[in-house]
Formats: sequence, structure tokens, C-alpha cells
Amino acid sequence: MTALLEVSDLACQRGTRRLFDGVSFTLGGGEALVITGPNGTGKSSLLRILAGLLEEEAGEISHDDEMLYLGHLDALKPQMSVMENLRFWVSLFGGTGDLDAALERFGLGHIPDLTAGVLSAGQRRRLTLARFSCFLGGDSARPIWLMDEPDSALDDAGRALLDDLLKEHLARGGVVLAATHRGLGIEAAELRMGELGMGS
Amino acid sequence: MRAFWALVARDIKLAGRLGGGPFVGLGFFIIVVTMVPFGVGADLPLLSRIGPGVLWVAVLLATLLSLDRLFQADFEDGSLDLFLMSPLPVEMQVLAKCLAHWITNTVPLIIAMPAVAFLVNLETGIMLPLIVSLLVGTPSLSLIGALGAALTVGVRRGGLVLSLIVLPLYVPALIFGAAAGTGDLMGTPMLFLGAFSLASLALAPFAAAAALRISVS
Amino acid sequence: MAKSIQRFANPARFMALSGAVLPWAAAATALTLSIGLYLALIASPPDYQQGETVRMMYVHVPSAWLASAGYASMALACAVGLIWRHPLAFASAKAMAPLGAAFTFLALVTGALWGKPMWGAYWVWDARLTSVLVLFFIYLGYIALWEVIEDFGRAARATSVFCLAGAVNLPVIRFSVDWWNTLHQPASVARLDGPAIHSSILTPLLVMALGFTLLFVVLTLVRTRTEIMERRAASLEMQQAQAGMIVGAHNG
Amino acid sequence: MAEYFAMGGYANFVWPAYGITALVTLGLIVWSVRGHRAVKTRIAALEARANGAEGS
Repeated sequence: MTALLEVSDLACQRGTRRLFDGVSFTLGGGEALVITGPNGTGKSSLLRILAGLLEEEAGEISHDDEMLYLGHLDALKPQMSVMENLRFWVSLFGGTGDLDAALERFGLGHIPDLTAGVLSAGQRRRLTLARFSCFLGGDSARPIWLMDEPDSALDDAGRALLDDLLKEHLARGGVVLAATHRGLGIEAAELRMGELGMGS
Repeated sequence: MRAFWALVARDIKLAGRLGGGPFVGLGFFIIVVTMVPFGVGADLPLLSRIGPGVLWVAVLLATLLSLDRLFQADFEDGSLDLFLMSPLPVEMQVLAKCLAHWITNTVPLIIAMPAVAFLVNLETGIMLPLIVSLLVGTPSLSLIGALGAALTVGVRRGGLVLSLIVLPLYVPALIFGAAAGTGDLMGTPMLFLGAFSLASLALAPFAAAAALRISVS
Repeated sequence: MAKSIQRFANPARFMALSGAVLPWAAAATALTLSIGLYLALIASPPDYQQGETVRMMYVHVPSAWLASAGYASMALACAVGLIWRHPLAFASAKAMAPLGAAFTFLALVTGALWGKPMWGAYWVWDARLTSVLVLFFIYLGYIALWEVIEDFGRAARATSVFCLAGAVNLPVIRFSVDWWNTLHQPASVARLDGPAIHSSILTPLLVMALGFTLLFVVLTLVRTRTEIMERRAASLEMQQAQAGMIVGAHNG
Repeated sequence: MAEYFAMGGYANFVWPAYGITALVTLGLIVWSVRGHRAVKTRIAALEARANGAEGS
């Protein structure tokens, strides 16, 4: 099992506070890791460090595959239409697949030309999931998915769509790292944050 | 490179749909130029003597006005995070942003120049050198401005600090630009202006990219 | 060396060293300045050309010297900070900025006061004074940037990028102002430093310059120590707030 | 003595120059030293509270 992502002894310093240290794990194709723990224990910071947006205090990260990041914000331009937003990001990151089908899959097929500004929070999150669905599997342009509370703002139907998406991505050899409170509908290793000096 | 032009096209499209497009900057520019005669008096020979300088200062201020949103909008909706992770190098993204900013904000001012120059009684003879000096010099305003915008992204009241940071660095562009606006096309000020723009083209993207990474972290 | 610039793991060496040096340096500064003042105001003759106004040179030139030397050392500290991520470098750069700005302000004021009897106007857009004025704005921009960015780590690196950008631009600004000055230069303006400096004027000038520089160094050390202790106080407060949070969360 | 203070007729340029210089430099000294003392007492108070908290 080729390791897609290897993290050893990762530590993070925020301001004058040591958020976490000694975090190590390895993820191969088709494996998932759910990051849980109370607020302010560095779940988001861990994902941002892996994404390269935040500098780690110490530790090594090695991955030879590209990553895709889902943050708290949806990176959607209100003035651009649903389709324009989707097409822009998918083409920038080299995604594949039929965009109309992606919108259809997440219940947005009927409003491709609507400006994203009028979408509800749930619909905006579904549009982001539609973007992720263009990077399915281990051989996609972005096989490693870093998702910060992907289930937030989703209703039950949306959550079911999310679980299907993740299952399909894992089945096709992709990797999922998700920070969440309520756990996800996929079997995954768990990394509890909050107790300093821990790591699975 | 396709991603580069996709980013330029997106920014131009957004500028068009967002807040009246170029007309806000144009309106501000015309108002600033109109204020000068009120302050200085309607002495036509005096106005024509200070004309190029006034027009250059007005272009400079109009450019500054529109820089505040250069990265701020993407920072606020989370796009900046994705941009920093995209295959397109950040330095190229800064260049794309500067090009889009220059096209949507500064070119309309230059196009409107003949229609506005009469406000300061500009002699028609020096209209061409003025426009050439603007075309040569204003890219440096967008490039250095991008560095200021990248340093103050995510900062409350960043626009104020942006002006304080960027204006001192604009001094060479203003000095050579206003001088080139009155002189001949290949005169020394025009050459120095070109050199200043090229230097900004070479240095500003790297400094701005570093500043963006710092601001996001 | 830990990547983050937060960890003031070992400024202890600097604190101990500066603690020991400071009293002596302060004494040396006081001594040099008093000798300098005595030479400048009492023991030196008036200039045969400029008369008593030459005494203003003894405060103007050292201030102008510190304005640019201060910025140069700030830029050096910023470069060291960015390259080796040493927290002490950022702290010293932040400490130097207000000092540099103050001496730049002094250079402008004493320059104007000297200009009035010499040229008949307080401000004649002399090339040097003008570029010092632009330098003064760059100082203000640097200080303002520190004030508006909350996170110390981000502020330190962002201000350093700006400081270095300023350093790259200063020669260009100086050149463009000089060129601009020749464009608008009224022919007969005498230069600020006048012809060759006679030794009776040179000695007070050098002693005053040394005194000013020592003062700048001493104040930089004091303010750098203050910056480091500010960081320490901030982390103590954070820990206590956090301890309070955890204590609050678990009991009961 | 008065003749000395006249500074050859340039009194109201030379003395203000020295006056402002003195004002600014003394201001810098006082400001720096006061800032240093203030943070010192602040740390002392914080450390006292920290030791106090562990003690109780």
C-alpha cells in the first residue's frame, strides 16, 4: 500500500500557545482519518498546515500527491453564477468530469445560471461538494482531500450525499482527512485532538 | 498559462459586475481633477502649467482607491486559501491580478484623459506625451500597489495603512511621470519611468507573493 | 531553531548581556553628549561664512545621519529576522523604528530652522530634505503596519517585507528627488554642508554625532528589552487565561 | 552674557533648534525608560499571580 500522506511528529504554535505536538499518522490510498476534539485544539490548524497555508512549528509532512482543501468559507463569488464558480475552480485545479452531472448529483442541476449570491448556506456547501466530485479517486488531479467540517450547514439529504461522495472517493483509492464534531458516515481511523502530546 | 488568463478574465468579469465597474474610479478621477481649479483658481495659464502634474496625481489617487479590494475580497470569501494551493505560482497570480486591476481601473482613466484634460486647460500639444507617460508609468502603480494590498489584506482599516505604505513608494513614478508628461517621447524622464515600471514588474510580484503567504498564515 | 518566531527560548543571553552593558553605555552617552554640547555651543568659534548658524549643523547633521543609519540597521534586522527567523531581530527592528522616525523628524525641523537664515525660507524643497521627508513617511508606514496587525508573528514578517521594500526603493527615491530638484532648482541655493569643514567645526560635529549614535544604540537596547518582555507578558497572560479556562471547565 | 545668547542675531533659529532637539531626545529617553519599567512591573504582577495560583 503506497503511502499517499505521511505525517510524523507534527507540532503547531499559534501566537504564544502550543496548540498540539507529536501528531503522527500515515494514510494510504482508500484510507480516511477523522479529526475530532473540542474547539480550539488545533483541528483547523492541522488541516491548514497540511494544506501548506500555515507553517508547522516542527515535524515532517511528506506527500507526493496533490491536495484539495475545504475550509469554513466556500470560496464562491456571489456575483458569478453557480456554473461559472464551479468551472473556474475545477479548471484551475485540473479537475475532470461533466460539470452539469456534478451539479445534478448535488441537487443544483436546475439552477446553473443562478448567481451564487442567492444560494443558501447548504446549497453553497453542496456546490463545493460538486467541485470535490470532479477530483474523485486516487488517480485524480487532487486525490488527498482536506475537509474542515464538511458536514456543516448540510441537511440530512446533503449529509447522505456527502457520505456517498466520500465512500466513492475512498473506494477509488482517494484519501480523506476530515475535521468534524458529529463524525462521518464512513469507517475511518480517529485522531483525537486536545490531549497534548498524543497521536495515533 | 491558460490558468493565468482565466484568472485575468475572472477578475475583469468580477470588476465589471461588482460596484459599477470602471465608472467609480473614473468618477473619482474626474472629481479630483475638477477640485483643483476650485482650490488653485481659474487662472488658465497657471492651470495649463500644472496640468500634467495634477492629472498624474489624480490618476495615482484613483489607482490607490481601487487597490484596497485587490486581495481583500478573495481573502474574505476563502478564495485566497485556494489560490495559494493552486498549480499557478502565487507570483503569477499577483501579475494576473495587477494586469486585471490595470485594465479595469487605470486604462479607463487614460482613455478618458482627452475628455478630462480641458478641465485643467491642458495644451493639446502635450496630450500625446501625457498619455504615453501614463501608459508607461501606471503599471508600476498597480504592481507596487499590489505589494501594499498584500501586506494589508485581512487588516481592519487596511485601506488607510495601504495608502500610507504605498504613496511614499510612488514618488519616483510621480516625479518621472509628470515630467515625462510634458517632455518629448524619448526624453530622460520617460526612460527613467520605463525603467521604474520594469523594476517594479521584476520585484513587486515576489514581494507581494511573500506578503500574501504571510497574511494567510 | 524552532520555525516559529514565537519561541523566545533564549533571549536570556541577550537580556543578560544588554543588562550588563546598558549602565556603562548610558554613562558613555551622557559623557559624550555633554562634551559635545560644550564644544558645539561654547568652545567652538562661529563659522567665518555662516556665523553662529553653523551651530545648528551640530544637531542637524547627526539627526540626518541617524535617520538613514537607523533605517539601514532596521532593514538589516528585518533581513536577519526573515532569513533566520530570529525573534530578537524582529524585536530590535520594531524597537528602532520610533527612534529613527524621531531623529528623521529632528533632521527635518533643524534643517528647516537652518534653511530660514540661509535661504530665507523654512522649506525650499532641497533635494536632501525632501528625500528625508519621504523617508519619514516610510517610517510612519512601518510603524502603522505594526499597529494594525494583531498577531505578532504575522506583523513581524509583514513589516519586515515592507521595510526591505522601502530599503530597495530609498535609493531610487533619492535619485528621483535629486533629479527632480535639478528640474525645479533655483540657481543660487547654497548647499547645506558648505565648503570644506574646518577642524574647529569638525571636532564638535564628530563628538555630537558619536553622542547621538550612542544614544540611539542605548535606546534601541532598552526598547528591544521592553519588546521581549512584552512578548513574555503576553504569553504569561495567555497561559493564565488558558489555565483559567481549563480550571473552569473541569471543576464542578 | 546677553551678547552670547544673541547668537550673532540668529538666536531665534539656533536656540529653537537645540530646544526641539533636547525636547525630542529627552522625550525618547523618558518614554523608553517608562515603557521598560511598566512592562517589568506587569511581568512581576503576572508571575506573582502565577505562583500565587499554584500555591493555593
